[in-house]
Amino acid sequence: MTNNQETITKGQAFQVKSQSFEGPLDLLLDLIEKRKLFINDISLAKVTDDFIAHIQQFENMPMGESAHFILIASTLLLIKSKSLLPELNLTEEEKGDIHHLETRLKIYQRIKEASKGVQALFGGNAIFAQSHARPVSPVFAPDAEFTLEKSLSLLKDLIGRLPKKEKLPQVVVQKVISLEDMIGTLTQRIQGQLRMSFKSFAGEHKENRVNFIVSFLAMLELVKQGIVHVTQESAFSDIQMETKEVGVPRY
Amino acid sequence: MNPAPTSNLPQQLEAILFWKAEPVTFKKLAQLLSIEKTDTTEGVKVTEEQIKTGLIELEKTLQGRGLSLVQTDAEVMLGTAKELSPLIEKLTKEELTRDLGKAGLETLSIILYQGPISRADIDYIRGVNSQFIIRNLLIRGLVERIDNPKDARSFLYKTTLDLLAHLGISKIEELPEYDKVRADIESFKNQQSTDVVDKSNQATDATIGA
Amino acid sequence: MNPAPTSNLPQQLEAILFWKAEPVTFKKLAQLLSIEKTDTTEGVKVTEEQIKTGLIELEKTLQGRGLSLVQTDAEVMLGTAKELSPLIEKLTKEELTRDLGKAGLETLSIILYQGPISRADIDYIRGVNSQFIIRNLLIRGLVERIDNPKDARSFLYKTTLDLLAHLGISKIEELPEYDKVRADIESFKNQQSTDVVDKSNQATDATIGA
Repeated sequence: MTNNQETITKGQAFQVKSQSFEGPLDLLLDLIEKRKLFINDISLAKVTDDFIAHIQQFENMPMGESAHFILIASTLLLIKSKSLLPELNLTEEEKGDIHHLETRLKIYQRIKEASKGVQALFGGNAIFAQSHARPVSPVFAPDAEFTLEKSLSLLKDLIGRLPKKEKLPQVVVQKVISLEDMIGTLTQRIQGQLRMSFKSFAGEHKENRVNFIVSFLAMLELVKQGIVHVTQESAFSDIQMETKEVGVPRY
Repeated sequence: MNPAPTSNLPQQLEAILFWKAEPVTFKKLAQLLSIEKTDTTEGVKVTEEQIKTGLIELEKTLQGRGLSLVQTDAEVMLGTAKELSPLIEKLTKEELTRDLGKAGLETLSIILYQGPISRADIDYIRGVNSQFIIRNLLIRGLVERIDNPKDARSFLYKTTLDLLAHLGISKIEELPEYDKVRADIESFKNQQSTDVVDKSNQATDATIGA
Repeated sequence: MNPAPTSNLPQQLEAILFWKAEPVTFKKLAQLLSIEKTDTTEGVKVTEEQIKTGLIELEKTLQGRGLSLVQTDAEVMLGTAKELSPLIEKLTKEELTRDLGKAGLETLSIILYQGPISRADIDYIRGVNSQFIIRNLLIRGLVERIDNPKDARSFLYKTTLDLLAHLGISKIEELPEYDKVRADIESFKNQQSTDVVDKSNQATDATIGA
């Protein structure tokens, strides 16, 4: 069973390259739906490899966006690690991240489904407000509040609020940087677990399982390299942020 | 001199909405239809509840006619009947915008089914920065920004009457599966807080070669 | 696809007259409701006589409602019912005396410094849709609408001479920090246009109710 799925995924992952995704959740959902899976930790563990394979190709992606992908990748790595080594202890925060991801994906999936209905209605049989052709007979009626000083100060406020180029929010940058450490310690934790549980692996599947975990560790290493790439780039990359709401993303 | 406002409230509402030709809040309508007490006349106080009742009646008289109402929980607008959409579109000479783009459609759907909602929450659901797409929707008048009652530093985004009109629906509840979608999402959120995190038993399924 | 025009002619007339909100000739109505013959469909020819009959029917359905028809021997328009004119007077007065509000003052300031300017550009600078606000500024004689030399379908807005006189200036250039404000806004527009930002929203005039 597993072998079949692997083959199918590889074929699909190849096709997926040409598509564009709105973000990491869009990509993740696509991977899960292509395999006709429900959203849970099992299916997330299954698509982790595909997801990582995708972000490896994102060399040219703007820093802001690839950071979002890498943050999701880190949670997937936790899920995958846990699925390979059930003995692995996750912290409360890590468990929380996993659950958040599942919830977000479920909400996102439901919204995407609903959006098909929205698209079907949009502009189809619109209700029209009155056109603005209606002639007006203007009566000069100024507002005492409107003075030259007021006008200038309003415009200055407005100019101050215009969207500007700003650095990627500190929160995200820090998250990505700490991710590098996280993957480092995760590698150590898995290696540690592996040595401990090596003896307990059942004879028949022993080789198989060890090989698999070793290749997974190699993958962690690749992600780590990607993170280094991203954090280096962040020093000179800018992205746009809405001024009033900087620094509130929740992950 | 004025007739008692409650007797012909639907007519008065129709006239105001026609004349204003833009969304009018229930509050404003109540205010416009109330009459201040003077030395010679008794005042009349019209409540928002009476406005809502009047609008229900007006909606009935508009059945099968060329006009229809579009409303949210706070404001209302008069528009053409959606059955006559092709006819009016022919007059406008403008192509109706039908394409929103993937990001626009996603963001609009989130605001329709989950609004009023903060940008942080929209970003959380989409997993990406939605700043530009929200600005785009604001400029197009499809969504509007209101203050966040829980946090003075941020805003909430909600559906405009123009958006409902563009979708050809009179109320947001007419969206496909409106209640169902909201209930489902609510249950996903609750599940998260009540669920026991330890699922390691199931996770073994996904072991080797998964 | 269109229903036979005679079956629901009164509704169609009501929708057209509502949307136009100005006098329309019978001839024009007949023309708007006729459907040209194509290779695949039969055409439909509506006569002025049929329009007149349709209007008589429409008038009946408008009995006791907030709207009524105003007709001459050649044209017709939809207006508010005559018995509600005290209410409409109150509305007019209210519209002319109420505060412009922050959105109104902001929009007026942009038109003052940047005019003549299109609605799309106003929306773009403000980051929100301004259609209803501009209408109020027009009614109050604070701004006026001129044809857009670059696009026949849209208009440009500029401040009225009355407003300039009221502010005590004779030339726009006398506005405080005129050059600085214009340069700042200009640099924002240039910066945005060189970005990868999706500016499809510039086409706002083509959206709803514009």
